[in-house]
Amino acid sequence: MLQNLVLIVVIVLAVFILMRLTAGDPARMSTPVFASDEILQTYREQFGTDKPLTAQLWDFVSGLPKGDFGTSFRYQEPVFSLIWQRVPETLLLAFTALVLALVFALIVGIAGARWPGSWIDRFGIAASTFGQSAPTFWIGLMLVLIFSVNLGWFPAVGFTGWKSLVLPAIAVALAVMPADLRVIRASMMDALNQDYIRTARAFGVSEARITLFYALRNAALPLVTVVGIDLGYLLGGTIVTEVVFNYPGVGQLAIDSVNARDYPVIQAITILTAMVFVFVNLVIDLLYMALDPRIRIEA
Amino acid sequence: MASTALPLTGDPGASPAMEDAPQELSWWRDFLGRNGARTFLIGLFLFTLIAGAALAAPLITEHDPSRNNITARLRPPFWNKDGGGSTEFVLGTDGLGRDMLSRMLFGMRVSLVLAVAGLLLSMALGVTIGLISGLVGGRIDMILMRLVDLQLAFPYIVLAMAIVAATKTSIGILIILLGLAGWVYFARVVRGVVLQEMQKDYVKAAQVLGASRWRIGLRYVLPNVMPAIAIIATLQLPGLIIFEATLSFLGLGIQPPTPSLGGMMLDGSQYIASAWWVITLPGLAILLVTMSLNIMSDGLRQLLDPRLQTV
Amino acid sequence: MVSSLPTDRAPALSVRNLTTVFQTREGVVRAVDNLSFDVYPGECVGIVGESGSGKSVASLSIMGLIGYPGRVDQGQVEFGGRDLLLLNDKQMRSIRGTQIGIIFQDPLTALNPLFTVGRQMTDVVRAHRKVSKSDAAALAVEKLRLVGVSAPESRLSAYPWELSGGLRQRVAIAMALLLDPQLIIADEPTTALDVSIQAQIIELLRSLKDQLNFSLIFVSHDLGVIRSIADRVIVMYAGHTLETSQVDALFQQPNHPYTAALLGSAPTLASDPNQPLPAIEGRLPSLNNVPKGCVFAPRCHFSTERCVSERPLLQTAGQDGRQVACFYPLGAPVNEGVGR
Amino acid sequence: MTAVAPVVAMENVVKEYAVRGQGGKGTLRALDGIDLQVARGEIVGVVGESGCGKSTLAKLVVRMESPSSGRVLIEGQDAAALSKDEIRTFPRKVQLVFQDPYGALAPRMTVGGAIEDPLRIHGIGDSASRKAKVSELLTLVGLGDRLASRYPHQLSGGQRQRVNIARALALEPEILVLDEPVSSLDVSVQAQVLNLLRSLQQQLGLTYLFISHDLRVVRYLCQKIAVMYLGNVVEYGTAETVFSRPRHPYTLALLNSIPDHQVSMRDQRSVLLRGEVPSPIERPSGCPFHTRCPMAREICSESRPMLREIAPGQWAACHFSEDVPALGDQERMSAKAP
Repeated sequence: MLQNLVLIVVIVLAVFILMRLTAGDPARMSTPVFASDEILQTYREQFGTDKPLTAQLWDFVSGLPKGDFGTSFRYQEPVFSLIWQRVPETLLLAFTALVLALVFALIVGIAGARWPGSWIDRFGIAASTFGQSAPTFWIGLMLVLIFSVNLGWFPAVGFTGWKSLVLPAIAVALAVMPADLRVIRASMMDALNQDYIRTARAFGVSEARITLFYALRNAALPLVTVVGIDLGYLLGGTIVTEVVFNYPGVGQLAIDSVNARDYPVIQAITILTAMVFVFVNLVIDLLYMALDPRIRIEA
Repeated sequence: MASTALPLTGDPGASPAMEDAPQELSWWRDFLGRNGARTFLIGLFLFTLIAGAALAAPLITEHDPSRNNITARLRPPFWNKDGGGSTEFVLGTDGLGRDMLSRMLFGMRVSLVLAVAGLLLSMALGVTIGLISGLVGGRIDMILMRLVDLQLAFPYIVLAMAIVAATKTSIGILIILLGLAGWVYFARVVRGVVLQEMQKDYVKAAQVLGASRWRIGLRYVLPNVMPAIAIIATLQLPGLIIFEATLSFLGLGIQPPTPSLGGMMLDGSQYIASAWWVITLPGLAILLVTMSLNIMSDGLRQLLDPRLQTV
Repeated sequence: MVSSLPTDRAPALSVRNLTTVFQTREGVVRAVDNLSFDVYPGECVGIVGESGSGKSVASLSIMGLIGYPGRVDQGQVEFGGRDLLLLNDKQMRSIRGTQIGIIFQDPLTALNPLFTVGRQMTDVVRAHRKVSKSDAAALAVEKLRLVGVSAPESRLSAYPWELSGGLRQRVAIAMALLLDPQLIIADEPTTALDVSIQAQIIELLRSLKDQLNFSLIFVSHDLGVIRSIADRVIVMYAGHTLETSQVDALFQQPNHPYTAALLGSAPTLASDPNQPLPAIEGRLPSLNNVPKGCVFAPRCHFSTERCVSERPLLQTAGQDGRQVACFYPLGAPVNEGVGR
Repeated sequence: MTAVAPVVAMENVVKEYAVRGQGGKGTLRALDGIDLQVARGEIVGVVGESGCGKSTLAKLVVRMESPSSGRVLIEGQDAAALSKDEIRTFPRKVQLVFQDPYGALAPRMTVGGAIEDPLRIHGIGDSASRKAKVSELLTLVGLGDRLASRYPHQLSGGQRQRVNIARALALEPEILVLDEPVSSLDVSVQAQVLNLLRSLQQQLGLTYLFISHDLRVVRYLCQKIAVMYLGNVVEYGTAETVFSRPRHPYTLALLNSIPDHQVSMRDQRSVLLRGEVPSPIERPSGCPFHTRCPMAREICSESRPMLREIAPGQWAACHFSEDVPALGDQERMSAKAP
């Protein structure tokens, strides 16, 4: 827990300093190229970037406990509500993609471990090699080309209902699925090779029960871990996919903010992401404990 | 001792063939007979083909990849004769009438050079950090691994975008970005293997023989880390190619007029309804090269994983 | 103990010409080659051999537990009037655990670490009988008590790794006994244990066998362990049966040079510390390259050209169903220095 | 215990490890005050069941671990108080052979490389003389020097253990600690390695500390025996006396537990030890063995018996050593067994 807190503090500082040191002057981005120094100065005062770095940092940090992430330079709105408006869409996309990827990976991975070399196993390996090899944005573009432009089944851009979710979710799922599938298949194979599986077999426990109950229970541990790792792919994939589909989520906002040097928004997004990461990892630790009694003892 | 279900574990060295036959002569046949050897060779062959074509781009195509030709805009590939395709522009032209094939070849060249440079950087960084972390342990290990977690904590692409947007894109910056993208995987895996190996008796034996920590690390442990490094490298390279393309697609990578695969697709996305090939073909090119690397990596993993070699 | 072959009864298990092969990179190897033996009711047959002798593969083959890349190539395993090798998966499953029980070498890996002892035992009961969970648990408690586990009720909620090695193996034995099988196969059941615990487990198996009258196949690499429990012994080497005999006859007067040499090379408390051990020179053959003639010929002191070129078959030698696969079987007792 | 100045001496050695386990932190006492002396040229066997501390003892002698208290003296020098130079040359005095011959060899190092490396570490000889030494060592352990270019996975178990022995001998140590060196080998191969160890000891005048769980092997190879139980030496003496007339009930029980292939089942009536070894984290009070001892009386749970000389050349840590029945005369003892 303490480690996680330290982690978040380090992220806050790193993001803050990195933004201030490397990024250009946000005032210049918001004003015409030929703006005078006075105009630039007013903008800087308005943004708060005229103050020394330490003061800016203090302003920023002191607002955090109140949930105040500052005000967007570009929209002149509280950053938190700006992000919050877009969270549901992004969550929806990420969650749908994760479920799609997991369901596919579970079915194909278990079948592949049970019957290695079978058609379903080979299909799974091919699909995951494809997902690993193709850039997510290109998969998005191809989906648009086929299903929107040529077939007209789904809308190409924006968010107008569940149909807008289908193509982006598939694109993100394809980015996440390969890692899941590999881990599930490998850990299932490993579990099926354990002595206690042979024991269960030797005592006449049915194959279905052995696979779905004995082995899967043991394979569930690495699976939980992989979901944690998925998070990175998931968020990365979501950002790119949102751009391709012009999907109104947090990823879009992040890219727009990068281009506009809208520090407070970028800061807030990275910090919130880190918090989500920490939270998910906490859940994973708890899940581990629930799944493996050996860990319960050690904790 | 007790035997296991597999009868072959008993005494692997005992066959007279092993004792007397000159092993060097048959190593190639032996190699081909191993799990994953064929897969690896197929991947290697494909990759060499593509990389060779990209590196020899000026010899293959006569078109200047950057020369606009307004009279020959959006020509389809040669097989679409009705749409105006011809063998002059084998794979058609883009929105500015530039030859797709030569742009793809030159773009691939840039991609590969960048990705390989990034890979070498991340390998050097990651292996060093992983080794230090695993060998030294303690506080230093904890700090380094926190650093790894930190990088994994948020999508790297946001950070990369911020840096690129702030510092003006240059080849150097891009290589550094790519290098920083991959080191965590090397560091993690190398550290893991080192820690695992350090538990083994041969390391303890070396300690008892008086070997220093660094001697043990470099002479005894490092050779066992090599397979893992090779596998990660073949896995990371396609990842870096895709990452570079993604940055270029977002307009943050290689800047025009230098051709890049990601940039081609960014340009092409405005013609998605009229000229499918402008976005499709560069993606396919990436797919081919990354797929060949992933196949290679698969084969390598089977080749180098001793557990898979029993059958 | 049974000292002569109980031929008046039908065998509980009859194995004929069992051959199990494994597919390897170098080709097909025969892990068990033409194994035949009978187990009579209430009898303990010991299978003894070193690594790669095929003793464990044989026991797994009987249970139909050989998986890819191995398979049973030929033979019959007659049990309860049926050939087990001809049964389909479902029929075989109904026999495992109910009519044949098995005990594995390492109870730590043989028991599922994520399930409690009770869960694993009741699972076995409920795989074969339509009983309630509490009835199944009651049966588990009964068998745990039978094998001398103290406070059996409370052990049901323990995980295998929470138990000591000896207790774990007792749980594994209780599991094998759950549904009162006629035959129990024990594959190196004491190898992972300390000597004092090993003695307890052997004593336990002996008394259970006398009490419940099941047949026992006991696989071990340890000659002393085999002598302390088996009625009859099969000596295996590189997949082949070299000798079978009543237990005392085998140890007092081994007929096969390998048996004799093995007995000689294993130190006992009575071995003379001032004499070098009569070791068997050379090493175990790889199954990829089993000698063409007698499998032991390359290491045998008595081998002749015939031994190298021709494989001796298992032939009856003496009384009590004693068999030996050797052209020049030994006659003198081991104590008079047959090893070399 | 020995008149000659010992090459290895342990003086009241205690080794504790902090452990985290069920119910929080605790202290695992692996060695509980060991006194042991090994004279030059002796083969001393240390036997006991798993968890008795015999492997920890081996680690202390080769300086892989240092004692929590007490002293380990190698040739009279405290192993924990060596100068930098002495630490560097220490491996040339004491070497270790591991149980698992495969795990003890680096998988990607040739046999020759593995044997040569200690010579390089200690800067012994030039490249040519080291190569000569390697082939000499390989011959010494009964392997041909063409094996030098092989990798461990190409060797059989017996060959691997011979390589390990050759490597341990490369630095020409006087003391060889052998930690279960034959217990992972097949019976027929085990005999070969035992014979090799014996002839090496005689040829080179080595001192062996031979750790094993197998009393039969120890009986065959060793001149002196230390029987360990729960971190204590409970009996010590010449192999002959200890095995023919044990003076500690644990030794007697161990001897009785060994299944002997020369004794018919009908004649094997072992006195079984009750229960299992207690946890070294929660050690019993008094005599560590009293929880399982068929002879235990009240005093055994109260006061801990010290190692005392029962007969010439034989020490035992038991209040009732004199009452321990002779081998084969166990009626008195088993009568008390439950």
